[in-house]
Amino acid sequence: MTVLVGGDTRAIVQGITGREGTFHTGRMLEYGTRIVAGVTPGRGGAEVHGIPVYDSVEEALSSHPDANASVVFVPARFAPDAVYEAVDAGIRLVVVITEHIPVHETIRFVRYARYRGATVIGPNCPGIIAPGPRVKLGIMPGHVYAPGPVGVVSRSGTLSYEIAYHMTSRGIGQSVVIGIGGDPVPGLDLLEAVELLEGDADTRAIVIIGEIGGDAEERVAAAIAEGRVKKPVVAYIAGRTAPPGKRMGHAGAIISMGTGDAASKVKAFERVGVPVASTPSEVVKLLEVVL
Amino acid sequence: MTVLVGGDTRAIVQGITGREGTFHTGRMLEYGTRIVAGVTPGRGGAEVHGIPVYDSVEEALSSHPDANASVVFVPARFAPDAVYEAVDAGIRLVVVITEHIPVHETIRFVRYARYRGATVIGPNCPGIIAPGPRVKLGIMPGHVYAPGPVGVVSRSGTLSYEIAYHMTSRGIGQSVVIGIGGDPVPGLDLLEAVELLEGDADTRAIVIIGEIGGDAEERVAAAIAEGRVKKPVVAYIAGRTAPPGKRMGHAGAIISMGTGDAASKVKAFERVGVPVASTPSEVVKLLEVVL
Amino acid sequence: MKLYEYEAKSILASFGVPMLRGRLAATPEEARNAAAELGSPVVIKAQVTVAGRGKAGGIRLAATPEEAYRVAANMLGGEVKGLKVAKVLVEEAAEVRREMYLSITNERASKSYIILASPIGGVDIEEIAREQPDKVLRTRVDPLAGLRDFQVRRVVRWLGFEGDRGRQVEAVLRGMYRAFLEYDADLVETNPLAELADGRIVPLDARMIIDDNALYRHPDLQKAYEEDPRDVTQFEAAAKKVGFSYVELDGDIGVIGNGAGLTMATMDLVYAYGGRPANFLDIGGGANREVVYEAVKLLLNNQRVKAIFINIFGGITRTDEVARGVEQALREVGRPKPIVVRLKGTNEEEGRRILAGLGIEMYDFAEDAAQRVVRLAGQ
Amino acid sequence: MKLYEYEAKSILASFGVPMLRGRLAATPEEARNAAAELGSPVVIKAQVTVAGRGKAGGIRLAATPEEAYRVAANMLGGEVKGLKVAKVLVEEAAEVRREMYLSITNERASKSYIILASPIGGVDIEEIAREQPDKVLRTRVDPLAGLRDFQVRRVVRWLGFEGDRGRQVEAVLRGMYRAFLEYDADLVETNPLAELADGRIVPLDARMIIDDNALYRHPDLQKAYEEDPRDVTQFEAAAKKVGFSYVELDGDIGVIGNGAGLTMATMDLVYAYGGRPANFLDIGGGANREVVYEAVKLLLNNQRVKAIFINIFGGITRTDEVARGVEQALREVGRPKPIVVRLKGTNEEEGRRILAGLGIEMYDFAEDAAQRVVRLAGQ
Repeated sequence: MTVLVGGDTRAIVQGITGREGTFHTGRMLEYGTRIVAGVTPGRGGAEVHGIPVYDSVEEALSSHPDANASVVFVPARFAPDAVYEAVDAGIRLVVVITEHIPVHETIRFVRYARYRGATVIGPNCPGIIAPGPRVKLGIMPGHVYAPGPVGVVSRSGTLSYEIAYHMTSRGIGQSVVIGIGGDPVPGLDLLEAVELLEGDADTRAIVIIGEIGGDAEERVAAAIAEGRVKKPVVAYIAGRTAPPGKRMGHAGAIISMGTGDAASKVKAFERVGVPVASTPSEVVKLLEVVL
Repeated sequence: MTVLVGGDTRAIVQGITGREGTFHTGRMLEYGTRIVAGVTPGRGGAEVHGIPVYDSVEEALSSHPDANASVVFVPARFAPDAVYEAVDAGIRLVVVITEHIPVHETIRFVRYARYRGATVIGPNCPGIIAPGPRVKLGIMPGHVYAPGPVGVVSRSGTLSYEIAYHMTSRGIGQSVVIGIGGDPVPGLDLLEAVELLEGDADTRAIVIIGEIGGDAEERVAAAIAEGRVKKPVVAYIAGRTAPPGKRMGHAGAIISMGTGDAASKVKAFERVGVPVASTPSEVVKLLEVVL
Repeated sequence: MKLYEYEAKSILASFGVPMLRGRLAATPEEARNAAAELGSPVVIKAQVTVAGRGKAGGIRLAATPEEAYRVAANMLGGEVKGLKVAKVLVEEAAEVRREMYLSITNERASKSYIILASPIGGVDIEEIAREQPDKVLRTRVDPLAGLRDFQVRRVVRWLGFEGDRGRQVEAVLRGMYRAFLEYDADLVETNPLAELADGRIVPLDARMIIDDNALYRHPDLQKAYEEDPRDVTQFEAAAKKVGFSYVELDGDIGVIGNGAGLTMATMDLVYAYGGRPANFLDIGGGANREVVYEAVKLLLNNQRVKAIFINIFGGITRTDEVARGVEQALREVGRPKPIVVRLKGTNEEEGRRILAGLGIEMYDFAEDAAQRVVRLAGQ
Repeated sequence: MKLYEYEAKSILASFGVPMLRGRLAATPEEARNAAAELGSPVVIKAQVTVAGRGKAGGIRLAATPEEAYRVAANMLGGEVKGLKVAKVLVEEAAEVRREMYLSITNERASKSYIILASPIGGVDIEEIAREQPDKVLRTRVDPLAGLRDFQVRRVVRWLGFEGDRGRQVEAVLRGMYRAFLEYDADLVETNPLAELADGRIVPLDARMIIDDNALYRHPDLQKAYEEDPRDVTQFEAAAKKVGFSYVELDGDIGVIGNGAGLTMATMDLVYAYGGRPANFLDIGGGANREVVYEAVKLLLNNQRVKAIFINIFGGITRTDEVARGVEQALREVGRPKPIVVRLKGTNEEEGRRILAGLGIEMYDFAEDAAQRVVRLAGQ
């Protein structure tokens, strides 16, 4: 177990028979992920890439009691229910890829999961990948990652692929890469993810890929100031040229009510000694300094 | 700390200005309980037995940050809110004396408390008393108790006073006496209370005072059968002559849908080697054997 | 509070549960008109809040409106399992393909709501659970998360449905759940829940029990209960108004205690020494003299009670208040039968002083008092 | 989706929030009639979904119906802060004793609902929070436990009320909370919430923002939004329909990316190399060729855009699909302006092959591509 995932990760895929679910189940299996079952109500008995499909998580777990994680590809209207179902069945890590889930729904199922001792990554996220044990719960392109000592946490999917690609090209591998997702309220938030990496023996340095909206980066900076994060941190913030009051693609990427602009986040990091890259590829140069 | 309460218990009283709240605050103080504040909305600034009264738990705690327990005397319609308020403010032990709270309300606030890491004793209960450190959070007559090695858990208030009185008269003191209350769904249930006593270094033997209704006694017996309770246990079950289908005073004391009669409970205990007293005073005789 | 079938069905229908067509009738004429309106044959069902009506003659088929008149005339004013029949429910007679069981209740062990479902219905759930336990699905609903779609799907699958009939079962379950929550129910049960030959899914019978402590939130039901306490006796209803719990038993020794457990223990003691308790009477926590006065008066005036045993251990209850209540009752009614008292706890000395002044027998130990009262009742 | 003041007030009123009397008017005549009906003086308020209307002339007092006519005639069809005024709200003019602030929103940090309350109102909450932070009460509501009485009491006390006025504030807060939940709101705000001289507590202004992802649950609002996208430009609304996120900026280099972060980073890169992005255009995760085709076409047809930079890193998105979308757009529109592409990720070889066949400039590194597009746009 690196952070949240590891060699003992056994995953189920909720919504496995949908287009995205089927496609990415194939990619996850290719990468090496141990997927033990799929779930789609009404499709029990089918198979996807040789993985048995069940009507419910409960049935999947009764045949595969070692399952301990779930990846959710269920459409937005039904995704919250899928999370409750997974948590209720005792799954401890639920990765929600689905976009466009109403924030109120997310707030409720994230709270429920927390109260039940489960972690939600996402929604609207690329997932989590650990190149060492070759576990990928999500939709990132596996070939851009390599094992190594740097933990990456990102609010953006593609930007994290991009930066991992630059890192790998320059010989800097990743312990784990967590895409927390672009929604205003992520299950696992930036600070919680950074704290996990801080406590992870396999992680020597941390890359934070932030963007406009909210104050998650400022809260990480505050935690660093308090000495709660001691490992070297390098950051990148997207959206320096974004105008206020406009949602920039992600539901959470909006400068509103006077908070969330990139300048404030850059300043917060720089004030606590965290170097902030001005382009994605510059992250690697800054990393080479701290490693 | 014996079980749930101890020398570091600092209590607030919610509903302190009501008739029962005021009366029992006096009795608790006399017994030795450290009550640091009272709460009654709209009565902030008053004093009861020299204890300052606040409008809210939040205000009480900001002046008395060491408060870690609450005793609730608030009328049934407002008692659930008082529990949420206490839990929300960070109180870890909430003793709800109030009777006649709708079961659905109890189910919800008990779940909320559990999710927030707090324990609820009650509702409709006499509370908890630890004669050693002289902490009484509740309404039991303090003079019938004495320090000693026996933990008592009871679904009935007066019956627990009666049995404690017999014990004390015969020189057998109590580590702690927990009245879990007579409602169908108690916050802390019989089994949970027994498990706390099992884990308590100051408790050498356990007395269970059960009654008709539900299957809490059967579940304790099952736990004993599984070896989860190793200390000597003595039981008494009230209601051997109660007819089915009738609520016997307590909302929870009803034989219904084929479960909850005394014979089943007595049999369950005897099957796992727990002696069951046929009269309250016989409990003491059985205790003298096992101690 | 137990609801009549027609009350439970009316509530469930208001939450979207499909129902058989039916009419309530309080007279044979109304039953005949209902049968004519609904189209014969019809089923006539006595409205009593007790299980097992069918076997006791409380459910009858009527082929014509005239037969409906005769059946209703027979039932109305009569008794089913000891309970008066004031109303009958006249329902269309449906051809049943399959009977199932569905209920929602509070589960003590899990401290949550629980849905019980079985593809077998029409008999008590205890019987199903005993004889075919693998046919009973138990689905716990987290009280904060609420009923979720996956749980609904689980129940529907368990009952063996999909497609249109699955959606009907879903409507039944969701309606039952909403009724359960909004009416603070201890139990909402449809048994049998039937699949009809025409494809409809409807409850043939429905039961609801409302939490007495929540009745204040449902003024209509509270009013209905006050006007008609159903299976509660007049004595029990009167006692509740005064503020104590009272249950009639078939013996001859009146028992008064404070606290449910102690009162039950007192009954058990009487029984253990060869006596038979006439009642359970718990004056409750913190009872004042007025309540005690009413309680003692009730037993003094009950002809069946030959002797009274008052067993008090004071916590909230102040024993001097108890003694004063006894004093007041004796002053008013006199002392037509022996009274034995055992008093312990708060203000014990004062309580004993008052009772001693009345010349009442007092004991330190409940066992002694019990033995004595059994002897007195036998004389 | 931002609601107009009159929409927000109508929703809040339906949840029991007391309101000033008011009428919506789309013509000067309607405004005059409204003023006559309400009794003068009245306040005429331009309905635009932007803050700071007052200072921009969007809120005017009218002493008589005739003046109401003139004020409305002036406002209607005009603009306030760049937004067209199609309707005005005519409200009774009230004597205000005190202005407060009250809102409910989603808090990212605590992952819960949060109530913000301040006895100071009428200015932006950011300003209050900055200048008098100790005047702002933050009350977090557990999303599973819901709003509890003690929290309501805390807010009412914080605003300085008790008794009858306290109960009015309670009605306002409970109504706002219900509207917040039932309408899936990101924000429900009453600012100022006023205590009037006559003792009423009413919102003078009200704002609601609905979660776009939940609009499908509110068909009326969805319809209203489709008919009138408010502060969203026509271009942005059209883009949304096709399935990508589009925000207009004031530069001349068209930017297309996949994923919000990468697209923003692409804009930032263009800016870092001296260019000015004309837009943010995120084709989203897993976009198919149709979406890419529409996106490229949009920028090809936008006269202001001098050059286009497409920056794709494929995860869900298959880069061959992107290339085919580009191909389709170019086939249809031609190539009126330079296009620079940087393609990485899933099915990269196939994507590159297609674009190479079109003779499009491709780069391995986004920095190089950005430098190149800035140069091309400057030519």
